[in-house]
Amino acid sequence: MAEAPASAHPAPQVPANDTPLAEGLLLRLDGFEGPLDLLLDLARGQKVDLARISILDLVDQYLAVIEGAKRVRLELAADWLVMAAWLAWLKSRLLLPKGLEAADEAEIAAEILAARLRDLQTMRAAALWLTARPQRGIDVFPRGAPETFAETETFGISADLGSLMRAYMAALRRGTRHRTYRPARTTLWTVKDALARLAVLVGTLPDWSDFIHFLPDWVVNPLERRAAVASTLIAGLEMAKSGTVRLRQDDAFGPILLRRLAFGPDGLDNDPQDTGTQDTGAQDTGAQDTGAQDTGPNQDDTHGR
Amino acid sequence: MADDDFATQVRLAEALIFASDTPIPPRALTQALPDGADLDAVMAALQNIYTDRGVILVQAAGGWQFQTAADLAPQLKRVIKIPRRLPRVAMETLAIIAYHQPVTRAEVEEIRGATLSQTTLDALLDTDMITPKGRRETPGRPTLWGTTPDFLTHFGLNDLRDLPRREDLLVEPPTIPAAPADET
Amino acid sequence: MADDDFATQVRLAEALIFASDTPIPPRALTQALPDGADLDAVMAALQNIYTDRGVILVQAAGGWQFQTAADLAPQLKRVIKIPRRLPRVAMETLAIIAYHQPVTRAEVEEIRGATLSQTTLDALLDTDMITPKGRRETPGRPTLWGTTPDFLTHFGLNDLRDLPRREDLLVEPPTIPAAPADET
Repeated sequence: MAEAPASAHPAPQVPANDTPLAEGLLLRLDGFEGPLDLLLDLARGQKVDLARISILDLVDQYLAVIEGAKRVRLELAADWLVMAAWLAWLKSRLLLPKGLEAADEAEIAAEILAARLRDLQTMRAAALWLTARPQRGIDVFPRGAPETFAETETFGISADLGSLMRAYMAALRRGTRHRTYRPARTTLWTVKDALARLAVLVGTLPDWSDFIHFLPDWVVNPLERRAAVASTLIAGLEMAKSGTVRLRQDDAFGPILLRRLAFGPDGLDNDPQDTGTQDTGAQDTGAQDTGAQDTGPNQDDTHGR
Repeated sequence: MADDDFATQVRLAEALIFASDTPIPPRALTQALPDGADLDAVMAALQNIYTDRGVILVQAAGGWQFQTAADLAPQLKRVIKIPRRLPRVAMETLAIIAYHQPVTRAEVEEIRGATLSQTTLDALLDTDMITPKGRRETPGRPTLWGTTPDFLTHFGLNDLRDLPRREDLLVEPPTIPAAPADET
Repeated sequence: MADDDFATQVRLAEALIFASDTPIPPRALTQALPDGADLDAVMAALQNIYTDRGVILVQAAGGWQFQTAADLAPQLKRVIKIPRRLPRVAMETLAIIAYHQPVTRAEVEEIRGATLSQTTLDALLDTDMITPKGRRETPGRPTLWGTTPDFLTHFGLNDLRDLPRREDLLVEPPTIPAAPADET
């Protein structure tokens, strides 16, 4: 055991200087499971204690990696770019003098990001803890030939929800294999769908509403949701162009608000109560029962993501 | 040192016989033990440990295995009740009926991509978890099947709506023959 | 006489637990033992017998079971065919479900910052370590997931409370130890 001179800190595996790190990373973005994964990796290289990482340095490192990657490969996935855009916004706000409302907002967003990284790191550690334990059937073994004291009293059925689910999935998979290929029905919300929905809904809203509220409420998976956001936004722009609605966004990445134009392009007073829309069977949902107005613009930080 | 080695050999033999799903032949034990180990001595020591225990070490079918002491079996028999496991086919059929009800036998077969035997259907009927739910008004008037309240009770569900959502099970749900109600 | 009775009780418990490949809940043991038997004393005596043996007595998922001693793993693996370990992604997902249960798939994805693949979901369901636990009463009523008793048994935990506290997980030095070498 040679006495290590001086340095009390374990030498970090990743160089503290960010440039070589970034260059090392940019060619293997595929090795990461997504932006958060890369951020965590960068953060781990930055400081021993995740509680004290510098979000600003982290942002710079991430942007450097993405910038570098863009030079090499053009097909960088949207996730990476969205995160880059959000981080760039965060950085611009973090650089503002403290005390400004926007700067405070950014501080909060930075704290949330740091907390997410800590959570992910904690779960990684939990996974390692589990992995290190002796696992049954892998490291330790139960009785290989269990004895049943045979007299099988048929006492009910042994089946739980988990096995029912496995059976269902097995059945579906087998069934699919036997069937001829049919392309999966696309469930993405199209601009046309969004136009139709907006046209109906817009008449029911008395005032500015966050356009998020116009998304179809059945979308759950992230891809479908992204598609719905995009098509609803395009539909909103389309309708704004034709003068049916107005759009407003008070600040960058803030909520996008939408309302019906009180006076239509033809100069008539289109009172929200009586118009609905021209081409759909306009249910006359009174403005009072939509409940959407009280959830209008809010400071929810998810809008920026 | 030598004692340590011997003790370890006994422990290893014990663990191997315990974990094996078939009797372990002496040949396999010799292979598992270090070269030069005295198998007879190891097994004698192990057998000695299991004298007068609730479990005994016996040689059967050309190998070693553990067995419950014969004198205890009667007392244990009373205790154990073994719930019957549904065969895989029956489980799959039950799951399909649960998700697609009311559903005909032909539709179940199409979803599974395999024929459904009368035996399986009878076995399911025996469990009281499925029941006929009328007939579909199409040529042949096939019987429709659905689940019973017993099904819900068994799986601890309050309501059919408490079954896990299909989209939570499958990232990309395969195209399924449409739910019978909307078509045909 | 009394000693004889006690010895028989220990043998009974031993036989019952030894016979099974899953943990035996205390309730089943109490049923098997004569009325008035002191279960704690019986189990203490039994555990004492199985100290330093190739097979040891452990508590898992709230019950008792025998399993091979962990230090024999390398030798046993040479002889016993073992399944592959869960890949890292599946282990992380499992950890998240264990710590955050009941949890929706969307929440798991949010924590990991990545979507959950069908392969991972299937792999976890196949292990029997996770199961649906009802639905969350929010729009869309997403399925909630939680761990099963098999999860506890698999990792030799008696209770979910045996998982390390979150704040204790991060105090380790930042250099992550390599996953235990997998000899196969």
